[in-house]
Order: sequence, then C-alpha cells, then structure tokens
Amino acid sequence: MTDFLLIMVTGLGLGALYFLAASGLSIIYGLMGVLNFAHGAFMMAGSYAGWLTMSNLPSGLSVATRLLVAVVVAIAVGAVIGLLVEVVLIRPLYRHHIQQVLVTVGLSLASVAAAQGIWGADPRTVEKPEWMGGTTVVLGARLPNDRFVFILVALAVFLGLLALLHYTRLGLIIRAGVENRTMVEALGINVHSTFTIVFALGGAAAALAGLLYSQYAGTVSPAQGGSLLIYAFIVVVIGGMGSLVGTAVAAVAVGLVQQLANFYAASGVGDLSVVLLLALVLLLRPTSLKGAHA
Amino acid sequence: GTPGEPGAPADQGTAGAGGGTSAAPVKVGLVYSKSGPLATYGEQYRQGFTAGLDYATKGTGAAAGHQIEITEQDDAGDPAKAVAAATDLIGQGHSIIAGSTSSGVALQVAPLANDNKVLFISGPAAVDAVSGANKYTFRSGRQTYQDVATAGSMLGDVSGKKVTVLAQDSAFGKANIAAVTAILGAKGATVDAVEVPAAATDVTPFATKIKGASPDLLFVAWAGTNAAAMWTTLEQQGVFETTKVVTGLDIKPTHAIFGKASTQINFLSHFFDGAADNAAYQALQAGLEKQGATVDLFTNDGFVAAQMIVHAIEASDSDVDAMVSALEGWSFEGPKGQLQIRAEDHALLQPMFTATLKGDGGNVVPVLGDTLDPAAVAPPVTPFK
Amino acid sequence: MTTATGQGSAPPPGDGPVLAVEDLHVRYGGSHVLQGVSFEVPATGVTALLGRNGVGKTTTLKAIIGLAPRTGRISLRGKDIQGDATPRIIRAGIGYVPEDREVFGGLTVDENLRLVDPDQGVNAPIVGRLFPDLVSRGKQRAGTLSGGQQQMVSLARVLLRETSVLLIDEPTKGLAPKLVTEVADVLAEIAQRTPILLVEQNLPLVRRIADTVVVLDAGQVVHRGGAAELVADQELTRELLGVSMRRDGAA
Amino acid sequence: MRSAAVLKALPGVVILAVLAYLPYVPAQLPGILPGRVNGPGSLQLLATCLVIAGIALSYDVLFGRTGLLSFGHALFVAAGSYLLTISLADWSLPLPAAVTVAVVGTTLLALVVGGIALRVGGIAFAMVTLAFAQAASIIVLRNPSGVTGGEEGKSLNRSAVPGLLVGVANAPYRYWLALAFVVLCLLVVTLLVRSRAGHAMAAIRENEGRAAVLGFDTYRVKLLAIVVGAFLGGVGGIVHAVVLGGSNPHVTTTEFTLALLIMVVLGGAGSTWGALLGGFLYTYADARLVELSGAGFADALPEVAQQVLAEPLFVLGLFFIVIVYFAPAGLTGLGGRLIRRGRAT
Amino acid sequence: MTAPVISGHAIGWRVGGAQILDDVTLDVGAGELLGIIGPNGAGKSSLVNILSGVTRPTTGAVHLGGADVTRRSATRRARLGLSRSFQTSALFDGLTAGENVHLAVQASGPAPFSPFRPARPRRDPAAGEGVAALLHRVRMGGRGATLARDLSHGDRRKLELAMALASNPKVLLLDEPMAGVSAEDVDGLSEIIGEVRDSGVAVAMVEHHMHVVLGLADRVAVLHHGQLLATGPPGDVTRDERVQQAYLGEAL
Ligand SMILES: Nc1ncnc2c1ncn2[C@@H]1O[C@H](COP(=O)(O)OP(=O)(O)OP(=O)(O)O)[C@@H](O)[C@H]1O
Ligand SMILES: Nc1ncnc2c1ncn2[C@@H]1O[C@H](COP(=O)(O)OP(=O)(O)OP(=O)(O)O)[C@@H](O)[C@H]1O
Ligand SMILES: [Mg+2]
Ligand SMILES: [Mg+2]
Repeated sequence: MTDFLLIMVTGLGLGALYFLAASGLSIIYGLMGVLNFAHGAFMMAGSYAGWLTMSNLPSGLSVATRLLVAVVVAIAVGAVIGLLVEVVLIRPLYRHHIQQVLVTVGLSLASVAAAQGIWGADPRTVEKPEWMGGTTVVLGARLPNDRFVFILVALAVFLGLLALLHYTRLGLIIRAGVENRTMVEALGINVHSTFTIVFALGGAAAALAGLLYSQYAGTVSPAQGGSLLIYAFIVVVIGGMGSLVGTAVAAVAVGLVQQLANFYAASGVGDLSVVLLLALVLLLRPTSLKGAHA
Repeated sequence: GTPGEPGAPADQGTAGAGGGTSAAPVKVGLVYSKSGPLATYGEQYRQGFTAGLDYATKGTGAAAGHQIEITEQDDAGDPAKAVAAATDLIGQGHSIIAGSTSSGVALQVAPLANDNKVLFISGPAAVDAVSGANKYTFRSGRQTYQDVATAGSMLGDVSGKKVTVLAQDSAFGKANIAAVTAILGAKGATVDAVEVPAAATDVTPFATKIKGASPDLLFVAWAGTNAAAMWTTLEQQGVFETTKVVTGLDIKPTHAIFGKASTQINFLSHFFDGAADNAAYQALQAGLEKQGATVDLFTNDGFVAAQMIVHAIEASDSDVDAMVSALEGWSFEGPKGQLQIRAEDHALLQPMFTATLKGDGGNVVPVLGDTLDPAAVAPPVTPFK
Repeated sequence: MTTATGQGSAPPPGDGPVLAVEDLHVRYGGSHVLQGVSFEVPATGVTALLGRNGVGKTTTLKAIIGLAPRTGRISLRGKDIQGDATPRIIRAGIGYVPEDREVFGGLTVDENLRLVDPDQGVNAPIVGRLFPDLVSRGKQRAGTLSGGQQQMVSLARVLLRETSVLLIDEPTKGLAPKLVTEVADVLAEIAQRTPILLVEQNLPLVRRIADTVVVLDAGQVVHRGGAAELVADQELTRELLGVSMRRDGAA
Repeated sequence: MRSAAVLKALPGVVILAVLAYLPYVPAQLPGILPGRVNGPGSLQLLATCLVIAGIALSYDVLFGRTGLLSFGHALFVAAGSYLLTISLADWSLPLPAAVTVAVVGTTLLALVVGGIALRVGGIAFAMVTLAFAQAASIIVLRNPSGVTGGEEGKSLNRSAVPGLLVGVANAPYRYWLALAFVVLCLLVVTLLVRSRAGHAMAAIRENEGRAAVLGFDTYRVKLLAIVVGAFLGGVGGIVHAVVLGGSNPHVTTTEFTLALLIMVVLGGAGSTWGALLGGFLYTYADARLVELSGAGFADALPEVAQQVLAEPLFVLGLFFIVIVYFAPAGLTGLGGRLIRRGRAT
Repeated sequence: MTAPVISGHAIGWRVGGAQILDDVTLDVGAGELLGIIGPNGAGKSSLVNILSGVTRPTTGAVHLGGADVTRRSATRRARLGLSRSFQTSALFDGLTAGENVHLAVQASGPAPFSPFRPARPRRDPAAGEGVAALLHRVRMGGRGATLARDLSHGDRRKLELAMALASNPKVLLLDEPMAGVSAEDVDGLSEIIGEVRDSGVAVAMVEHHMHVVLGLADRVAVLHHGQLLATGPPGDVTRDERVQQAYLGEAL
C-alpha cells in the first residue's frame, strides 16, 4: 500500500511534467497545425534561463525567492523566443506545414548545438529550495514535495489554457484562423497577432516545463529538452493530436503506466510500456487520432 | 594501375627520400572527442597527453632521435567519424593511433588496428573488451572490471552479504552487473541487479525496490544525464539509512550532482586530484598547470598513452611488431603509481583508489581513502581470439 | 449597430460612387489576369459583374480587398485603399462573401457568426428574419451543413456588421431554385440600404435585381450599362456572355 | 525521342563514370579532401558520403515521392545494418545468407511497422513512426543477450567478409561498393517513379482523398512506398556496416532520421539527384566542418561565437533553415532556377 | 427498361441524432439518366456518398450490378465500375490536366499501382490515346498540358468529368456538375453528359439547374427532408404541387 501510494503520486508528478511539456506542443499543433520540433529547444531555453537567473542573483536571497524570479524570467524568455520564432520563421511559411516542421527541426538542431558550444555538454547543477528537495510522509510513504508543486502547476496551466480556448474571443479567432486564415482576414480580423500570441504562449509553457524539469532533474543540460520532447510527442499522439483535454488524460496515463510498469512488471516491459500503450491506442482507436482540432 | 595506389609510390617516395640523413619523424594520430557529448573527457585526455609527451621525451618532443608528429582528429563521439578519421590517418602513414574517448569508438577502431597492423592505444574507454581485443590494441586507462573490484574491496569480507547493482539497462550497465556478479559472487556474495530502463524518467520505483530489499551494499553504475535526480531519489527514499552505497567518482564538474547524498556515498576512483604522488604525478600536475588546467580523472589516461607511445618508438620507429613486443610486459611508473602492461591480453594493471567527498566551502572535494594494489583488482586474462 | 442599416456611417460624399476601381492590373506568375480594369459601384443598388468562366470576376473582388496581388487605384468613398492590408480594408466598410462559401467547417454555426459579431451570433434578428433555417442549427458544425446552408452562413456573416458596400461572389451557386428566389429577394432588400457588387452567372436573377452591369472579357471591361438593357438585348448577351436568354426563361 | 532520352541521362552517366574513376586519381585537393583523392582517408570519407546519399534517396521514396513524413526511417537502416553484423557474428551465417536475412528481415519489419503506423495519417503518422524508431533504439541500447553491443555498437566479423572489403589499403573497393549501392538506388527509384506505383504515389502526395476515390488503394500504395524505401534503406544499412566496419547505435536514433529529412530537403525533395546530392553534401559537411572548425578561420570572432561555430550541427541547422526559406525546392531546384534565369537573359 | 445497374433499397442514415436520410429507394438502369433534385440540405449529397461508398448507411442496402456492395469500400466500388464527381471539385492541383486523366485511367486499369509496370508504356500508344480521347470527349483537347490549378472553373468541372469517365464506368454519379459554371459552359457540359448517357452508362445527377435536369433526365427523384417526395418523368414531377412548393418556388 505504501509503495503503491508512492508510485501513484510520483506517477502523477511525472504525468504533470509530461503534460507541461506537451501542453505547449499541443496548443501550437492543435491551433495552428504546426508540429513544433523546436519545442525541445524552447524547453532547454527555459531551463537555461532559469539556471542563469538563479546563479546570477545575489546569493543572499533565499533559493526559493531566486527560483520564483527564475520562473518569471524563464516564462518571459520562452514567450519572447516563441514570438520571435513565429514572426521570423513560421509566419512567412504559412500554409506550408511540412516546411514549418522542417524549419523547427533545423532550429532545434542549431540551438541545441549552440547551447552545447556555449555551456558545454555536461550537466550543470541547479539549486533547489530546501522544501522542494524534502519529503512528506503520508501513510508511511515518503512523498517528494516537488511532485506536489508539479501537479499544482500543471493543473493551473491546464485550466488556464482550457478557459482561454473555449471562453475567449482569442480562442475563437485562433480556431477559425487555423482553418482558413485568408477568410478570417477577409472578415476584418487581424490574425497575424493572434498566431503570434499562440506561439508565445506555447513558448512560455515550454519554458516553464523546461525549468520545472530542471528542478526535478537537479541539473540543466543541452540534451534535456530533447529527451522530454519524445514523451511530449507520444502524449500528444495518444491524446488525439491537439486536444488539450486528451493531452492531459494521456499525460497522466503515460506517467502512471510508466511508473507502475517499472515497479510491478518485469524489466523490459517497463522499458517499452509507453510505446506499447501507443501501439495499443493506435490499433484500437485509430480514428480518435486522425487529427481533431482544439 | 591499381586503384588507390597509382600516386602513392611517388608520394611516399619523396617523403622517404627527404628523410635520408636525419631520422624520419614518426607520425602519431590522436582520434578523440574534441566535440560532442564526451568533449570534456577528450579535452582532459589531450591535456594529459601533452604533459605526458613532454615528460617522456624530456621536453624534446622526440624519441630515439625521431621527432614525434601529432595529428589530431575529432570523432565527436561517433564511431563512424572515428573509423573515417583512423582510416585517413592510417592511409597517410600513421603507424600509431591513440585516443578513443568512448567505448563505441574503441571497439570499432580496434579491429582497424588489427586489419592494418598499426599500434592502437585506447584512451578513456572503459569497456572490458578492449583488453584482449587483438595483438595491436593496448589501453592507457582502467577497465570496468577494475572499477568493480575496487567497489568490492570496500565491503571487506563479502561472503554471505547481499549486494545489489543499480544500473541502467544498457551495455554499460550490463557490463557492470556482469562484473559485480563475477567478482563479488565468486567471493560468496549474493548479487542481484535492479536495471533501470533507458526510457525511465523517474527512478522512484527502483529506489523503492532497493529500499524494500535493503541490501548490504548497493553498487551504482550510472552514466546518464539524470544522475542528479537519481541520487536525490535514493536519498529521499532513505536508501542510505540502511545500505552502504558505492559508485564511481566521475570528473570534477559532476561532483556537485550528488547533492545532499554526496557525503554519504563511498566512491571508487580511477584517478583524481591528490590520489597519488610521484615523479610522474608531479610532471602531470606541472604540465597541466602550464596549459591552465588541473589534474582530473582522464588526464592520467592521456599522460600514460604518451608514455607508452614514446616507449614504443624507442623500440622501433616503423616496425609495429617490435613496438608491440616492447610494450608487452612493460612495467613503468605513471601518475597513479606503478603500472604494468600484461603481455597476454594487454590489460593495464594499475592501482585503484577509494575516496569520499567532503564539503569545502560551497564545493565538495574528494578525499583519498585506500590505495588498492594492482594485483588485488587485476582482471582475469582474456586471451586474443 | 448590428443590423445593416447604414446609419452612423459617414454618408458618401455627394452622389459619387461608393467604390471606384481604376486601371486595375493583376498578375499571377506569368499570366496577366486583369489588364487595366476600371469601373465604379454607385452608392445605391446592385451592380452586377458579369463574364464567362475564368475571365477574372473573382479576381477583381479579391483584388479590391487585397487578397490578390494588384496595381492600380481603388478608392472606397473617395478614400484610397489600394495599399492597405485586408483586415484594414474590410474594417473600412467592405463586406465580402467568397465564391466557395468558405465557412469555418470546424466551428459551429454560432461560432462562425460570433467571429464577426461577438455579441449576437445566431440569435441576431437579421439571421432569424433572412435565414430561419440557421437558427436551430447554432450548435452544428458548419462543415456538416449542406451546401446551401453553408451559403446562408456565409451571407449572414457579412450582414451582421455595418458596411458601405458588399462584394458578393456567386451567392446562388448550388442553391435550389426556390432558394435562389429567396436569396434574390434578400439581396434586393439589402441593396436598398447597402450597395452591392454582385458576381453572378444566373442572368434572370441579374435582370431581376441588378441596376447596372459591368462585363469583363479577356481581362478588360468590355461593356458598362443598365442591367435591363443588356439582358433584353439578345445579340449583345450572346456576344458578351456566349448565351441567349430564351431557354433559361422557360424553366 | 530516343536520342533526347539518352541526352537527358548523359550527365548522370558522366557523373557516375567520373566517380567510379576517382580511385585512380592521385591528385591532392587540399582543404577539400584529406590527402590525395585516392588515398584511403578520402575514399573512406567519399564512401560514407555515398552510402548516406543512397540512404537519403531511399527516404525520399517516402517523403518526396509519396508525401509521407516519417520520423522512423532510421529503424530500417539500423535493421539492415544490425541484422547483417549479428547474422555474421552471432549466428555465424555465410555472407550471402546474412545479406539475405538482413534484406528480408528489414522488408518484413517494414510491412509490420508500416502496416500499423499507416492506420493514422499526416503528422500523427510522423509521431507514431518516431515512437517505433525510438523503441527500436532503446532495444538496441539495452543490448538484449549481448547481441547488439549496446551503445558500443557491434563490429563487423571480418573473417566472414571477403578480404577485399577489409583493411585501409582496400578502401577503393569499399568505395566502389558504396557507389554500386548508389547506382542500385538510382535504378530502383528511377524505375519506380516511372512505374504505375510511382504515379500512384505522386497522386497520393498531391491529394490523397481524391486518389482513393479514383480507385487507388491508398493504404497499399503507401505501404508499398514504405516497403521499397525500407528495402533500399536496409541495403544501405548493410553497405554502411561494411564500409564502416560495424553497426553503431547512431543509425537507430531519431537524429539520424532527422538528418535524412534534412538531406532530402537540402537537395530537393522528390528529385532523385536532389536527394543524392543532399545526402552527399550533408555527410561531407558534417565530417569536414569538424575539421575546419579547428582550422582557425574564425579566430577574429569572440570566443563564444567560435565555440558555437565549432559545432557542425549549429552550422548545418542554420544552413538548413536558410535553404527551406529561400530555396524550398532544395539545391537542385535552386540550380534549375538559376540555369533557367541564365538562359532567359 | 433494363435491370437496374445501381440501386439503393430503403436507405436510412442517422448522424449526430438527426435522421438525414429515411427509407430512400431508387435505382438507375443502363443508358438512363436519373435527376436527383431537392432543397438544400435535403440529403442529396449524402445519398450520393452512400451510393458511392464514401459513407455507410445506417440501414438499407446498395446493389451494384446485381451484387450487394453495402459493406464494400469506395475503392472496391470504383473498381466494380462506379465513378463519381464531387460537389466541390477535387483535382490533383499540382499535376497537369493530362496527368490527372492519366492517373484516372491507370487507377481503373489492371494492376493500378504495380511497381513493375511502367506508367506509360512506350510501345502502347493506346494509353496515350486514351487520355487524349477523354480530354477530347469533354472538349478539352488542347488543354492537356495546363496545370489543373490554372484551369478555369468550367474546365475544372469538365476535367472532373473526364476523370470520372476514364474507368469506362457502368455507373456515373454526378454531384452538381454545373455549380458555378457559366451559362455558356452549361450547354457544353449537358451535351457531354447526354452523350455519356447515350453510350449506355447509368447516370445519376444531382443538379439545381432545372433546365438542365428537365432537358436531360429520363426520370427525376425529388428528395425532401431525407425522404423521397416523388419520382417520375420530369414533366410529371415538376407539375407535382408538393415539389413546386418545397423546391421550385417561383423559379428564376
Ligand atoms: N492563385 C492563382 N494563381 C494562378 N492563376 C490564377 C489564380 N487564381 C485565379 N487564376 C487564374 O485567373 C483567371 C481568372 O480567375 P477568376 O477565378 O478570377 O475567374 P472568374 O471570372 O471568377 O471565373 P469563374 O466564373 O469560373 O468563377 C483564371 O484563368 C484562373 O485560372
Ligand atoms: N456529419 C453530419 N452531422 C450532422 N449533420 C449532417 C452531417 N452531414 C450532413 N448533415 C446534414 O444532413 C443534411 C443533408 O446534407 P446534404 O449535404 O446531403 O444535402 P444536399 O441535399 O446535398 O444539399 P445541397 O443541395 O445544399 O448540397 C443537411 O441538413 C446537413 O446539415
Ligand atoms: Mg469566380
Ligand atoms: Mg449537396
């Protein structure tokens, strides 16, 4: 029971991280039809921005304070990067979805290589507030405190994005613009800025995910974003390509399945559990994956 | 004409003719990671090599009257690039190749040495299979077996003790598990393994399993980027409270990733700042200082490689078989102490160390524990195939 | 403000045209589709833009609102709009109903309408009056509507906002005969308040609601005049449009 | 008509003939090739470039010809490579049998993986193939029962291959093997493109729904594209293993598939010579940029810029973006455009 | 009249809680042209989709050449001799008109995607002639080399027709082939469709241009709210008061 509780809570924590990583990817794909391969690089940018902020702030400040500032900085950096990428790289290739994917592939290669050139390939340690590194004992299980933070942040991001999409005019314009940008303009609405906002949002979400993941991992490294990106992809596919609710459900499912399989199943099954889950979903419900929007 | 040949005789003819009076230079190729994920290891290797060459040639850069010409090539950690680079160097008449930061590179370049009858001195690559790979392949660093044997020594008498290996489910991890089982199992310990899939993001399930089994010794073989998270989880789940934990000490920049756990871990080490003290060590330290560097894990491997190369050239400037005979069984003093190249499989018998980390201001620094005799950690002989 | 009453918008200066196009050229890659088109849309009534398939009627409308690469002079109520971006031109007072409906298939009918007028959507009075069929379909995804229903959404969309001129491209394409009549009536009604530039293949409909006609051929205006005169002149219609009216009337 | 066809094929034949003659050219091309052209180093580099060029062409069957964005092509290359080295070393098969196992195994794998992944389309297909390739990569790294060698790779059992393909001095023969592979790819792809299958693939690329209603079984056509691509990719894997003297896990990674994608786009998707050119240049640049970065050409720049420029992937990534942007039809498309412009003026 | 080539029996289709089609039974014989008319949203396109296999009916059955094909895919039905056009034109925009037709010819031939057969056998002029003949048949003889995306609307519709004819179909389903076609081209198109019918093909045509339907159709079926309101010769149907009220109104 104790073990089960621990596995469930850490599984949820993992799911929360996956959701955070996938959410930016999911909204950008769901709303704009752009598969943002540079999402991993966005996450990396967030984690490095956080790390640089924390190590450059006066060490007199408490770690928690510095972390909070770092979160703000990372989100801002992510948003700005997202904005620039959309304006400079994505916008001129509107309608050319494959080309957009290609540009982001190039961007992700180049930026990871650049980070490697500047900060080196080795992981750098990041500071973690005392409390987040500790545990809370519940029913004998030592639950790591940081997982609660991840879960809460993920929940907040989820609800925030959901509200934005379904209850705001911005969401409506975005959904219309995805289908037929020209016609939205022909109705007198400026879609450019709307799309830029989406990318900035995606970038901010990615950066937040990157920063939290570096808190989880205890280090930052250029390859980190990429390794998380694979899970983000799988989560987005299982969740039904761009559905935010689907993404959330899939993230939790993947996190739990992975932890449970790693604990209870033979070694080897745990390893491939996620891909098996994907294949299963694919065989059983291929239609749910055909690419519904928002 | 013959493909690949036509221009060759003329080419080499001029080069050969030029070296009529003074002794011709000997060309040595270094194929190692200047870029890529193991660039830091590669850099240390190269720094050590420079210092070692200086030391072994007494500052002349020549051995037995032959100038030693070094050509460096980057393999970026990619065996394909390494094979291309080695082929290129061999084609240009390099009879000695050294380097191989990663095990993958070492294993792919070793057969080339055999195919083409050139001397290959593998670098930081730890994979056991380099020893005994073939007649032309040597190594200048330690191998996994020696790491594990060192870990085993920390438990004293292991007979009847329970030993668990926490390793990634990869070739590196499997090699460690196999080594622990072979060495400590033979001494009467019951060994089991917790293998962590490469795809696992979170190690809590594995930490829980270990906690539940509470072994006497936990040997951690971990080479991934999420090492910090792994240590934090072991610490959070209280593994250190019941179990003695041993792992290898990596390069300096990683000493901080053990976090809170750092002072509770017992480290085995191949080499670190302050592990030994002798003439070679001082030469290494001085040589590194000149380059603005400090002693670290793989500077030893570069230094020793240079020593071996100079020794080989002193035996012959072109007859590779003579070089091989000169190196086989050679015993000499390297920065970490007395080393011997075992003739049967070219394993490098060497002392090993244990260490702990202690806080030093905001930093942690290693403190020497025991120095193990080369014989105590010598791997079994794997004769050439 | 939400019905197309035209009150509040500045009245056109004098009796001048609401929209004037002068020497309009459009080139697509190598083909020179419009080669100096000039015409005016009077401040009242329906102006029909006619011509065979592919002469550039749609292109003319698109060029006016900046969806086709163009050179020339285009002015709306005396104000030059030639260099402006599409959303700006639209907000300056033009409503555009595209040829192929172009409703947002993934959005509901209501959302399609709310895009233009966030406050009213499918419950706007004008929708209830002109397109009662849509009111009950507010929650249906527009992509699953029948062709005719989509045309209604497309029309309703521009009527929610106040405009000084409407550009309507083949509104009766694919509509059932009865609906064609109804749409004609709607257009006639709208035209009493807002001038319309109408592209249409259906000559009887043109005869019924249009006041003036502009005929394009080979990228140029080949005829301007009253609608009734043109349609009545069988020789001329055959020459300009390649058809005679006789048989059409028989249905 | 006939002579026109001959004329059209002429440049290709000339290029291949020149390439085939290179091992007899002793000239030095400093900066461009390491050592003389027919030196082992140069030929090894050129052989690698050629193999990868052929593999890029195999990927173009999916991406450029059929419009399938797959992120899992590496899987098939890896299958060919590993099946060969494993059959030679662990199952002690003779070379012809090992090659057969590798080719047949890869093709069957393509049928299964393609069969499942094609249940979805578009971007989802890309992501699903990515997941499969990732799974394969993990399996290779796990080194099940020691057969794959994990991250250390698996070297070729040299006693099982003809002596002509082993050893530095025999670099010309490995080079010719790679060239032969390129010729095979060229022939297969050229015939495929002209065949009914090729036209059906083009139809699917243009408008899949329409192709289906015309009566094309689009699922099978796409599967065929995957299988043909995998077949060539698998053969490429085999040649790759022989040229490099072993399999290494790099060919299982997503980065490798992405690199293939980049090559194809770089050269020109859907163009036979484009894919070959892209593959060749990318591999060449990847290998030589490492060299050049140490050459000190950027000494004037601040250190950070130097460090960044020293990363080949940074330079290649940026260059790739520029190509996508300014020459969406790739280098061959760009070349064609320049030639036409030259003729026009 | 000969035995029906295609027929739908008691077809019903429910989607999203609405009964789109309800108990529709109709058939078309060889050399016969059935006009399908009805108000917008009556379910005409849905019916064509069901007959051609793009959607599956909830109830009822579709027979093609005497065989029950209700569970067969669109592709299978195409190979059994059924061809259709779409309400909004669907062409391979990046290919030329000739290539579009060529693909249609290939798709309906033997081994449509064999990798071992050249798409254009050098020594088989018949294939090339087939394409030219089809283009000629729809009065597009000179336009084979034009990219589909550069064609005018009327030519696009003609090209669609040529593609639908490439398979020598037994059944041709046309969904509003005249929509948006200028008056001049309407005449041309109806002439072509008439010729097709006369060559023995069973044609079902959804169309709002009443004079075309009246001029061409042997029988007319009227759909209203998913139900068959009337079937019969054009003259009878147009006189039917319910039809006038639901559909024709005071036609323009
Ligand atoms: N985006 C484009 N690129 C190239 N050519 C185009 C483009 N759009 C239209 N054309 C060409 O311009 C010409 C005019 O097209 P347009 O759609 O304006 O004609 P139209 O008069 O509206 O015809 P229809 O009655 O068929 O709607 C046509 O020959 C068409 O092929
Ligand atoms: N997937 C669906 N979900 C809900 N309703 C649908 C769906 N598909 C079609 N409908 C409805 O079914 C009805 C019939 O549509 P259909 O397209 O068959 O009409 P139609 O007779 O072809 O009309 P038109 O002449 O306007 O093209 C319409 O009311 C449409 O809104
Ligand atoms: Mg038009
Ligand atoms: Mg319809």
